This record gives sequence, structure tokens and C-alpha cells, in this order.
Amino acid sequence: MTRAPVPDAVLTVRGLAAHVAGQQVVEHVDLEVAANGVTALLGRNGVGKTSTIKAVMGLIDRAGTIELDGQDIGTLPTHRVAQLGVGYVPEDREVFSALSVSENLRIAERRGHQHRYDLVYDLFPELRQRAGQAAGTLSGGQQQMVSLARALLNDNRVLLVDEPTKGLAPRLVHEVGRALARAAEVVPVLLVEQNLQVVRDLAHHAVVLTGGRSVHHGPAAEFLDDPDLTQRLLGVSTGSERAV
Amino acid sequence: MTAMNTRGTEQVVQDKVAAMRHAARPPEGGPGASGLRSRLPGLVVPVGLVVLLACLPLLDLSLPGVLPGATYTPGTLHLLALAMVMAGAALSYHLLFGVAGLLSFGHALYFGLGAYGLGIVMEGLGLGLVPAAVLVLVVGLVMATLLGAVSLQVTGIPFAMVTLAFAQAGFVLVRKNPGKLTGGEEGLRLPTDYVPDWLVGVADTRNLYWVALAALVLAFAVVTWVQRSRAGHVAEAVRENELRVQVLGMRPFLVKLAIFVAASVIASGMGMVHLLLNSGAVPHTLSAEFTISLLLMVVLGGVGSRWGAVAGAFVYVVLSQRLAVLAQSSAIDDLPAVLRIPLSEPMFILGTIFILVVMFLPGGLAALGLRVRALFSRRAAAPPEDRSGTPGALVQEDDQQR
Amino acid sequence: MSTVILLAVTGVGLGAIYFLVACGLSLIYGLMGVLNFAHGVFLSLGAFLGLEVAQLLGASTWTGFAVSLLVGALAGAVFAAATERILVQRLYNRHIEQVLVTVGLGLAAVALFDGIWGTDPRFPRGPSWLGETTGVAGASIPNVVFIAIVSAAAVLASIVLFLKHTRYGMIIRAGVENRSMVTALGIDVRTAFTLVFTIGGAAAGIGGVLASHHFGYVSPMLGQTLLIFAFIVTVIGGLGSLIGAAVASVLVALLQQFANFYLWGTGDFAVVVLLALVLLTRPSGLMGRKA
Amino acid sequence: MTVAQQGSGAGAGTVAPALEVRDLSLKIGGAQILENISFTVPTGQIVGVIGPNGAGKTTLFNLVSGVLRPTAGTVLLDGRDVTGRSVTQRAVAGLGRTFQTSSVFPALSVEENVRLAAQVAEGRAISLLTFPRRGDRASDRARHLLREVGLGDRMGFRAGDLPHGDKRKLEIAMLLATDPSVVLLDEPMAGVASGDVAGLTEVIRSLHTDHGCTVLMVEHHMEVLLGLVERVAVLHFGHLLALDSPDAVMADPTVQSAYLGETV
Amino acid sequence: APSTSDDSDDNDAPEAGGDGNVATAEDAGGGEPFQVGIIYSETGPLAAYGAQYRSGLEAGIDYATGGTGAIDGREIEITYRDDAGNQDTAVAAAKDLIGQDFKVLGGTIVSGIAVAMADQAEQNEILYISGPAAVDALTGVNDYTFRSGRQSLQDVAAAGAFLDGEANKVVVYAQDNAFGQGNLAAVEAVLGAGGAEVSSVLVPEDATEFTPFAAQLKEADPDMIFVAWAGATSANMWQALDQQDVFEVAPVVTGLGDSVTFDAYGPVAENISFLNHYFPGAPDNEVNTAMIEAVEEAGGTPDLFTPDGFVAGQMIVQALTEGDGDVNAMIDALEGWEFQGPKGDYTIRESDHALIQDMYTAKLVADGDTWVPELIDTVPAADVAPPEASGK
Ligand SMILES: Nc1ncnc2c1ncn2[C@@H]1O[C@H](COP(=O)(O)OP(=O)(O)OP(=O)(O)O)[C@@H](O)[C@H]1O
Ligand SMILES: Nc1ncnc2c1ncn2[C@@H]1O[C@H](COP(=O)(O)OP(=O)(O)OP(=O)(O)O)[C@@H](O)[C@H]1O
Ligand SMILES: [Mg+2]
Ligand SMILES: [Mg+2]
Repeated sequence: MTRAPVPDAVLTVRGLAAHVAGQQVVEHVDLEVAANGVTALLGRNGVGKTSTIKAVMGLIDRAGTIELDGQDIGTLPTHRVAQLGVGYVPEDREVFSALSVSENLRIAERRGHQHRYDLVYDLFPELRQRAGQAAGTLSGGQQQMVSLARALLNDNRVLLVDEPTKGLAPRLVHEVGRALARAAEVVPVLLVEQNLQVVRDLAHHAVVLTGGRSVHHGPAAEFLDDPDLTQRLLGVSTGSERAV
Repeated sequence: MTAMNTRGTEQVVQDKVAAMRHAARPPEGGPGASGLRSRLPGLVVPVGLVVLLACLPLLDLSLPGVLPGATYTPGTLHLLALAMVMAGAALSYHLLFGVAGLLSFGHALYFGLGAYGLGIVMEGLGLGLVPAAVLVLVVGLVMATLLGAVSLQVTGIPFAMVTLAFAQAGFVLVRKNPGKLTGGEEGLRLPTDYVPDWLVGVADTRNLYWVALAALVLAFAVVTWVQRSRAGHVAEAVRENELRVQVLGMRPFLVKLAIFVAASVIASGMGMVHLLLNSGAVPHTLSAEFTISLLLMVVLGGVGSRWGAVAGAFVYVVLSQRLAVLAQSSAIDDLPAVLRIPLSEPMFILGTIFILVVMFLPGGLAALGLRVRALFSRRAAAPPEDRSGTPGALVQEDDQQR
Repeated sequence: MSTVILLAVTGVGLGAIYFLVACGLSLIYGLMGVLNFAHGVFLSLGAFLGLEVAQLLGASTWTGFAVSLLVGALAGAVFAAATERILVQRLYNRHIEQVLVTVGLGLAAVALFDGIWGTDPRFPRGPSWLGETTGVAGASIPNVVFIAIVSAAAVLASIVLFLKHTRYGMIIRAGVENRSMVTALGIDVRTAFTLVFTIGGAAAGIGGVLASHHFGYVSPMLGQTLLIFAFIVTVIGGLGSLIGAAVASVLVALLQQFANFYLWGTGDFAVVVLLALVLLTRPSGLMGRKA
Repeated sequence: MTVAQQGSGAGAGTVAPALEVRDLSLKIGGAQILENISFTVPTGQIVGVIGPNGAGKTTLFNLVSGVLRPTAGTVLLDGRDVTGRSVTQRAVAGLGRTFQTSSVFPALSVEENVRLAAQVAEGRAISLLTFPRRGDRASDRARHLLREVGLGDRMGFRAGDLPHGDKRKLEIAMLLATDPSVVLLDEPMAGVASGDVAGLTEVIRSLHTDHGCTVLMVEHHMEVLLGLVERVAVLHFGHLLALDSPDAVMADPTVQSAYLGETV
Repeated sequence: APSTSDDSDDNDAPEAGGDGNVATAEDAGGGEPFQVGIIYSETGPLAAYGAQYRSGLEAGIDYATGGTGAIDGREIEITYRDDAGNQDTAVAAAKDLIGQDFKVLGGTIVSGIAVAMADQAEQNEILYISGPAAVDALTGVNDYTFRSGRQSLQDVAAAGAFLDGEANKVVVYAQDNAFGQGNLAAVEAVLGAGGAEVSSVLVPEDATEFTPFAAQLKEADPDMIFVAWAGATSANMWQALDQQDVFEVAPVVTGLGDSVTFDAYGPVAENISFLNHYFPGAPDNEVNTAMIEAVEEAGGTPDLFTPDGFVAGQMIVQALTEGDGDVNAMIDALEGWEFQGPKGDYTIRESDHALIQDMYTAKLVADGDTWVPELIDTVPAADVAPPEASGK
């Protein structure tokens, strides 16, 4: 197991284990999210990426140490975790379809925080135009924008972003990628992503899971350039992965 | 936006039932169901139990505090027979709710249909017990098919409400005493002229007891049959994901209707035994409360478990009868009001027990039985065996961990 | 003619009572997916405590009546909140168990009220104006009907405004769709659940006091008797839709009134038929979200 | 805008195509979701459907499989009009499909999932008088197919516990068990890890080559799609923009700007 | 006092029943005790009536045995069972007791239960003495069944006392259920036979709003209105009658219930003409005085159905004394028996076991915050005797 030290980690996870419906889906995950830029969380389907993120958020039963800026958040309920500055962009967008776009943003406003509507509308001007539209009637890509915008609105310490390009048309993949890059300038991001080109473009560090365990930590580019390693851990040799 | 994504009511109900199923699954695991030979040891316990129950009227056993008297006394036999009738009805509800995931609030309609139907047919048409019973079962079958076909046009909570509505209509009708057939609020008396003498009168309670036992065994066999058939398996699949079943080329409607009709006919049969046992029928047997009591029995026993449904019914019936006795005892009378008032209300105690089971004993008695058994077998280090069909194997082992 | 007016206005009054019970049911179902079988019990408790207080303060005074409404609302609210916190919340996300727990609570609480207040009905007295009538186009309408209508309209308006224009309202609407996402945004959604139960309980409590004057009695079964109609109303209106519940309440009550009077007491039958028809043609109810 | 059949499927025009839709339209609450879609899929072809999110791809599948009813237009399977038929009837007629989000019976075992499907092909699927037994035809077929898609070691698992990629494979095994002649696959690769893509691609290819199915598939994963299909249909805001060979479609400037974005 | 076993401890009842030779502490040695089972509403909707019945019964047995609770030294041991107002529970209790060889059962306030118990009595050939249940069908139902209360026909006949010769258009205002229809039939049978023109306004049982029906009643322009109403909705019903000015049209007659229901009449109470089965101030005789004293001493309050229990006690003692536990002998002892009870002279009619007794007319007068009944007149037993039932 290779292990590169991460300077000033904002989020540190040690020995994380998690259960869903009584079944252990995460066995032992260690990871650190660097204080700036994008850290990628990679792995094949079902290795526990989403579960790891949900465990950090407290959305599923978990055990182990989770520290945000040195403060233990491993036993806090979800809403406390979020209040301490962990933003979450879930795998399937999960916008509130009955609420309007502006309500979707308003509900995300957290007390005692600056609300960065400027940044949000700058990144996604479409959301200003569609403020009154019910979020359920938006297209998939627009919903992804709302979901990202909700997380970006507050002054978070870290963002957890789960497969933001899943099921998006290639053109939207680029737009979302751009938005993430902008976001990463203001807040560190932990990104789960299957599209390795997006990972290559954005991530500085990479953590790789297999079977509910973290098995590799290191610079993202270094990892992706190692065909043997990617073949072994992701089942794909990166030489063949092409942007689409 | 596919139909699969929308979190509609039916999906919610399916989720609910699926959640319950984590706690309890029926014993036979489907294609793995073993041949007759390996199932034989599994038959020993149930057969032994039935034989024991059949012999009870001839024995002088006492269970102070649980049974009102020795097992040969009519009072005790009546209580046990009542519990067996309710167990049969609970089994039919298990078929609906536990197997097919159909949450009905109107199942009492078919129980009441059996009870009232038998009395009315005997009296009105002057038929003997057996031909009348057959006729009523046919009527029940036809009615369940018709009403089932209508109610099954909807699913989830709407289904619960439509079935409730039909049962409520039956309840109102029976109370209105149309054509002086049902006796209204006062209920219908058993027309004893058409019933064989050996089923009338306290001295013959043991015969009624045996009839009830036979009915329960029959109900259990039919429910097992239905559950193990292909239709039973498809019903489980329908409960999980109806659209998926359609896409595979099956009609969920037919499966659900088959289960609905089977459950209704069983309930009608148990209703008829109830009429004989109580020498009468009252509107209560068609009420929503009656259906809810069936639901309580199934949940107490553990959703999805046949033996659980039976055990739940016995516990419910015995508790509701014996708590009434406790309520009147002088021990309770002397308590201060804060304790006396709640303790002297049987339904309060029963409701509280029910809440506690739901909160702290998911999977009900079935799960409890399994847990006890697991504890026992670990100590005895017994080799694993095929447990399907035995009372201990109420829940599949791999389900226990969830 | 005056009979028709009498039936219509009293029907709307009855609908107002149905609505007061149904609005809480509908809210709770919408947010939590729980069909609350204990809801009738909130109503009965509100009615009993309202009655006790009114008797203490002088049943025939307006102060007594006003305070009894307040106490009824409070009693319903507190009981509902406790139910949510102590029972329902512990079964987080286990919907069917949540429903079953409310079934158990319904049984237990009715029995407990039996023990405390006895099985005999009690007869509330109100300000004498309530027992009088007002002529409307030749029909003498009992005044209590107007109070019920006004109260229900006020409750409907305040809940709608609350849901539309407050942050909590927004949270509740969002929580209906996706609870875990609401928590992930840093909101303690349990507060919203308790709040919804509390609001529903308060409405039921007010409904209880008004129902006791409208029907002229209080008994432990009063709430559960109304509950079945409240269920029907909620389903016809569309689960989770307040406006739907309001429309369906009036529709059901009017149908019941007219069928009882003109069609040989077939009111309940007619309601059942209406329910079946509505569900078979529009399974999600008059105003329900598409299932 | 309608696009007449442009493909060159062998024998097209002489035998009835496996699937044909004519002037299919759907309006929901005033919104025109699909408008006048017409195309044919000749027997034995494998055709891809692409288009931006919300273009109406899943909706098209729902119309073809009978989950939704069109406001206008007809659907023909092997030349027979099935527009008025139910989902079940179309499935019996040989139409199989998967869903955009995995759709299995989570509480049943993997094997049970497939055997339910296998029973359909065998007949008497919902009989009250037939009992499932290990070693009967349906169960043998289920096991065989599970091994074929690479789930041979997962038969006893609860389907809900499978990782995403395996659920996709399970769905395809269920599909195969019903012995369909036409299959609709809705984004089979969505959320499948890069390492599993190649394996799943082969399974899909075998649907076509080994089982002789006519395939219509929605997929955003262009590499996979282009490697599999003979023709590509492009949907855009409810309209059929193009139906042509992959190369021609990729070269189309409208497709590039509307769907692929500037980089390709 | 009669010894009672509440069946609260499980072991003594079956033993007592099994071979019937349990010796109680008070047993003076005069032989094994007589076993009597009383199945009544200790809980359930009619629990209040149940309490009245039981307190009367205990007083009645005491009175009839001269305070010993025993007959010739043989204790009368009473086993009480709760039917909770539920027919199935009652039948189960009856089967249990009959199985324990009980030959005398009594009790029941609920008409449906009374009918079911009558069946049980006949099937198992035991003596059954029904309680306050007013159902007419019980009269003449079979040899084994008696009643210790009045029946609906007697109630209705008492209402006839309010008809003054000429006025003869009677409208029955009742719930459309067994109780209401029974009363309508009784009015037709009794007052109709007396020449009155009887019509009815039947209100659906499930209706909750009575105003329109009250308006309809007023339009019928009757000479007398007979109201037969039971249950919680009565307060509302009376208010509706008042609001629609029905009292201005004709005298309104109804049965006076027990004291807790006086409130239900509301402010209209003083406008109603009541027929009455019993209130403590109605009869004036020694037995009544003794009953009131005994009940009050035991901490109870005599009310509507206390005499039914008291008379049941008297009948049980009579049957046991004369019949000595033999069912046919007990039936013989009761048939045609005339005795002095709390309402004066009673006769058990031999042909159909109807209990012939006086009835009363009364009114309610305000007494501070509450209402108290005041006797208008006693309607002699013979005037209200029900027509003989056939087919015993
Ligand atoms: N509700 C559940 N019940 C049982 N098992 C579950 C549940 N949810 C997830 N799992 C299992 O947990 C494991 C990890 O799932 P998770 O969603 O975290 O994987 P992932 O790495 O995010 O995969 P993907 O790339 O498919 O999103 C999988 O094997 C999955 O089957
Ligand atoms: N019931 C409905 N009511 C209103 N609009 C609907 C409804 N169903 C679908 N739509 C709309 O129809 C359009 C097509 O949806 P569809 O799911 O077919 O898109 P898709 O092409 O499959 O997209 P994706 O690639 O994101 O899966 C979308 O804009 C969607 O919002
Ligand atoms: Mg994931
Ligand atoms: Mg789609």
C-alpha cells in the first residue's frame, strides 16, 4: 500500500466501518481530504464509495474516527455534521422536486453563514433565470446544478460530491466539470467519479477503495499514469480510458 | 421519471412491507425447497403438535393463569377453539399481507360472510350444515373474485381504503338487518335445527373443538400450499416490484387476485366455524376493528411467518380473555388510581404489549422463537439441519442478521 | 327549500369537523408516510380536557368556551408531540412499524380514557348562543355550525400560509419528498416531524372541542368514530394534499347529509361508494400527487 | 420532424421489422414530451439511442414497452400493432426491457429472480398447482443463465445486496430468461465502474450475437455505444433528430453542438 | 351476604365446578353451596347499568334470605363474569359456567346477549334469568328463560297514559335500528291497537345531524310524539328538537333513563313527558325502602336498573328454595309466582314468563344545577301488561 502524506488535511477518516440494513458495507477506510483542491475517491462499483460518503455525513450507521479540522464528528447526527461545514452533493442529485429552484437554494441557507449567491449565480446563471420553476421539471443537468449550488451556497469546510456526471450527456459532463473546478478554488472537495478523464482534469490526490477498504493513497496523476495499478484496482488500464 | 423512480404510494407500501420482511421471511426459501425425504424430520414437530392438540379434550392438564381450567372443561376448550379459529383467520391474513403485501382493512368482510352466510343459508334455504357450508364457500369465492377484481385496480393505501370501504358497507348492511335476515345489532342466532346435535350444546364443546382444530390444520395446509406454489412465489415478487413482474410477461393482477380469493375463502371457512362455536354471529365480525385485530395477531407473531400468525392469534386471544379476568381481580382493585385505572382495562394492556413488541421485538414471536432456538442450538452445538416447516424455523437464518 | 339549505349548511359544518381531523392526518402522512391511527385519540383527549376546563371556568361563559378551545388544542398538541417523540421517532424510517405503533396507541388510549372518564358519554354545555339558531333563508341553522366552519377555515388558512411562507413550512414540504437530504443540508428534520404532529394534534384537539358541541357529547370512542371518515376524506382528497382534504371533507359531509335524508339513511353507503369511485378513477385522489 | 428509415438492415422492407413505431407522440399536462417519432428497427439489428438529458429516451422506451400510453401513434412488434396491449401482453409477445435504475426483486435471492423469469418462458408461471423445485426446468435454466452472465457464484445472495454492476448483470440474466426477441436497454452502463464496462459490453453483445435479439439501447457512454451498435438514433427535445450510422451521426454538426459539446 | 367469587383466581372456579364440593369458610355446614353464575357488563359501554344491576342483585339476595345469603344453611355462591357488552364473550362465559355444571345463570343488560343466552339455556337445559335487557322477543322464547326487568311493550303502554282520549295521531321519532324499530312495533301494537294513528320518523342510525329530521317531525303535525332514542347522540337530538320548536307542537314522550342521562336532555328536560320504569322515589313500599337502604349502605346509589337486580335476587332465591337445584322444579317454582318487589306487586306470567309490574309517568324538575325526577302517576301493572306471547 502506497501512502503519500497529505498536508493540512481538512477531513481525516480513520478506520471507518459502516453498516446498511445490518450489513457491513464499509470495513476499514482511511482517508484524508487535502485543505485545497480536489481529492478523488475511486473504485469499482459497490466497493463502498457512496457508503463512505454517507457514513461521513452520518446518513448510515458508522464506527471509527472522523475528524473535521481536528474535531471529532464521528458520532454526530447528520444535521450537526452539515452545520459544522460539510457540504453534500448526493449521487442522484436529490433536489426537492416540489420546491422551486429558489426555494431549493433558500432551504440550504445555513444560519450564521454567508450565503454566496454571487458565486452560485456566476457559476450557473441558468438558475437565476429559472428561479421560480419547480425543480422537478428541470432537466437532469440543471438538477445537478441545483444540487451543487445548494452545497456551494454556504461557507463550507469541505464538499462531498458523489458521481456528479453520472447519466449526463457528454456536453453537460464538461459543464459540471468546469463548475467543480471553480468550486474547488474556494472549498476543498472529496469527489467520487467514474469518469477518469474528469478525475485527471480535477483531482490532486486519489484514494482508492476495494471491498470496503482503502488500499491506495497518492497523487491522482501518478495513480492514473500507472496502468498496472489502475488495472489492478479499477479493472481498467488508464491508457484505454478516453474522454467522451 | 420512469415509473420505477416515482416514490408513489404503492412504492411506499412496498418499502414498508419490504422493511418488515427484513425481520421475517417465510421458511421455505424457494427453489431450494427440498424433497419430501429431507422434509420428513421437519414434519415431526407439527404433526406431534396437532396430535397433542387433538388429545387435549381427553387429558386433564392445567395451565393456571393461562387457561381458565383443566383442558377437558368446556370453558377451556371453547377458549382454545376460539383461538384456533382466530389463528386460521390470521393465517389467511398472513397470506394477504405477509405474502402478497396487500394491506387490507376489509378482510373481516369475508369472515363475517362465512358466519352470517352459513346461518342465513341454513335458515333461509333449509339446507343442512354441509351443503350450506359448501354453498357459502362458493358464494365467498364469487364475491371475493368480484370485489377483489375491483379493489385490486388500486394498490397501497388506496387498496387498504377500498377494502375498508367494502367491509364497512357490509358492516352497515348487516346492522340494518335487511329483510330481517341478519338480526341487526343483536346479531344472528345459529339455527340449531339444521346443525347436527353433536355440535350443539356445552356438553359437545369438545366436538366443536375438534372441528376448529381440523379447520385450522386445513387452513394451514392450504396457506402452505399457496405459498409454496409458483403463484405464491410470484406474489412475493409482485410485492417487491410490480412493474418488473409485468415486464417479465406475467400479470400481477391475476396473482394478487388468486391470493386475495384464497385468503378470503379461508377466512369465510373460519367464519363458519366461528358461527358454530359461538352459536351466533354479531356485526362486530365485519368491523374494521376485527380486521385490525387480525393485523395485530400477524404482527405479534411476526410478519411473513405462518407459525408466527398462529402463535400471534393464540397469544392475542388468550391475553384478551385472561386480561379481562385480571382486570377484575382484587389485587388490582386495591392499587392506587394511577395504576388501577390502566391495569383494569384489558385493551390498554394489550395495546401496550403490542406497542412494546413493535418497538423492541421486530419480527415478533417468530424472531423471538428463532433467537431462543439459536441460543439453544449454540449451546447444544447441534449440526445444522433442514428446518423448514418446524416451529423453530420461523425465520430464515440469513434474515436474522438483518 | 329550507330543508335543502338546512342540509347544505349543516353539511358544510360537519365537513368542517372532518377537515379538522383530516388535515393533521394528511400532513403527517405527507411528511412521514405514516397513516396515524392514533389521531382520533388526540381529538378525544382535546374534547375531554376542553370539557373539564370549561366546567371549571363556567361552561356557559364565552371565556370558558374560548379557554376550552385553547386547552383542547394544547392537549391535542402535547399528546401528539409526545407520541411523535416517544414512539414514532424511535422507529425512524420503519414506516409500517410506525403505523402499527399508532394502531396500538389508539387501542390503549381509548381503553385508558374509558378507565378515566368512564364509558358513559358526557354532555358539554356552551354559551347559550351556541345552542340557539340563526335563520338562513328560512332554515334555522344551529349556531355551533358557524363556529365550526369559521374555525376550520381559519385552521386551513393558517396551515397553508405556514407551509407556503415560513422556513419551517418549506422544510416540511421538502421533507415530504426526501428527508435524509434535508438533514444533510444541516436541518434537524426531527423537529419538523414533531412540529407536524403537534400541528395535527392541535387541529384535532380544536376539532374535538367543536365536535363535542356539534354532536352534543364526548366519549372515549368519539375520536375513533370520526377517524374512519377522516381517513376516507384524506384518501379521497389525495394523501398529503391539504386543499384536497378540505374539498373532500365538504363533499363527503354533504353527500352524507343528503343521502341520509333523501335516500333512506344511506349516507355511509354513499360515502363508501364515492370512495370506491374516486379511487378507481383517480387512484391518487382528487388532488393527490401522481402515484 | 420525422426521419424515414435510413438504415440498410439486411432484408428490411421484405420481412416485417422487429420493431416499428409510427408517428408516436406523448403529451403530459400540456407538455409535448415526444412528437411524431417514427422509425423501424429491422430484425437482428442493434440500434443505439442518444440525446441530451430529458430528451425523451426513457419515455420512448416506456411507450414501446407499454408502461405509458401514447397520445397518438402506433407501436408495431413484428408487424403486429400492439399499441393497445398491456405491458404483460407485450412481454409475452417477446419484448423485454431493463430500467434506467436497476430493477430487481431485492428481497428475493438472485436465483429466484431469474427463475421467476424462466417460468414465464416455460408457461404456467403463476400456477397454484406447480411447485418450484431445485432441478426443475426453470431452475436449471436460471442457473445456466446466471453462470453465463458471470453471476454463477452469487446465486444464493439476496438480490438487493448485490453491487450495482452485478445488479445490471442480473437484470440481463432475467431478460434472457424470458427469451425475448426484442430488448430495450435503458442506460445499462450508468454508474458501472470503468473496470466492469468491458465485461458488461460483452454480455450485451452476446444478447445480440448468441441469443439473436434485436436490441434498442439508450447509452450515454459513447465509446461503448459506438462499439456495439449498427445505427444510432438521436433524440432532442422530443424530436427524432437523426437516425444513421454511428459515423454519420458523430459527424452531424447539430448532434455535436446539442449533445456532445465542443470537445469531440 | 352471599359469597361471591369474581373468578379472579383461576383455580377455585373449576374446582368448584368440577365435582361441586368446595367448602367455603362461611359454609355453615348445611351442604354444598348453590352455584349461580351472573354474566353482565362489568366493563364495556353499559358498565354503569351493570353496576346498578349488581348492587340490586346483592341486596335482593340478602333481602330474600333474611341477610344470611344462604338457604337452609346452603350458601348461594355467585360467580360474576364480565361480558363487556360483547355477545361472544358472554357465550364463552356461559359455556364455561355451564361446563362447570352451573344450573342457574342470570344477568345481561344487552338485548342481543339476552337472546343468545336464552338459546344457551334451552340447548343446555338450565335456568336463565335475564337482567334489564328490554327485548320483547325474550318473552315466551322458551321454558328456561325468565326476565327480572320490564320489556319494551310495557314502556310503550306506559306512554299511552299521556294520550287523552281524543288526540290520536302518534308519531314515533326513533333511530332506525333494532331498538327504534322495536319501539315503533310496540307503539303500533299497543297504542295502534288502542285506536291511535301511528306513523314514524326514523332517523338513520349513522346520521349525526338531526336538525332536518326534527323539522320533518314538526311538519307531521302530531298529537303526541313518542321518542325512542338510546346512546350518546341523545343530547344532540333533544337540542335539535328544541331548536326546531317541536315542543310547541305536541307533548313529547320518552322513557326516563338513569340519573346520569338527565343531563343529556339539556334545558328541554322540563318540557318532556317521561314514562318510567323506576326511580327511587317512584314506588312507596317496604321492599323499595329496604332495597334503597341496603344499596346505599353498600356504597351504591339506587337507580333505573337496581330493581331488576333486586328482583333477580328474589327470583334466584325462590327458584333455589323451591326447586333445590333441579331445573324443572325451579321453572315450576317461578312460573306464576306472585311476589312483593321494589315496584310493588309482581307476577311472573305462567304462559310466557312476562314479568307483570307497575310502570310510572314522571317529569324532571330543576333542583339547583341538576334535575330530579318527580312522579306524576303510577300506571297499574294490569294496564301495561304486554299481550301474551305465543310459541313458548
Ligand atoms: N440498502 C442496502 N442494503 C444492502 N446492501 C447495500 C445497501 N446499499 C448498498 N449496499 C451494498 O453496499 C456496498 C457498497 O455500496 P456503495 O453504494 O457504497 O458502493 P459504491 O462504491 O458507491 O458503488 P457505485 O459505484 O455503484 O455507486 C454494495 O455492495 C452494495 O450492494
Ligand atoms: N409525468 C411527467 N410529467 C411532466 N414531464 C415529464 C413526465 N415524464 C417525463 N417528463 C419530461 O419528459 C422529458 C423526457 O424525459 P425522459 O426521462 O424520457 O428523458 P431521458 O431522455 O430518458 O433523459 P435521461 O438521459 O436524463 O434519462 C423530461 O423533460 C421530463 O421532465
Ligand atoms: Mg455510489
Ligand atoms: Mg432516461
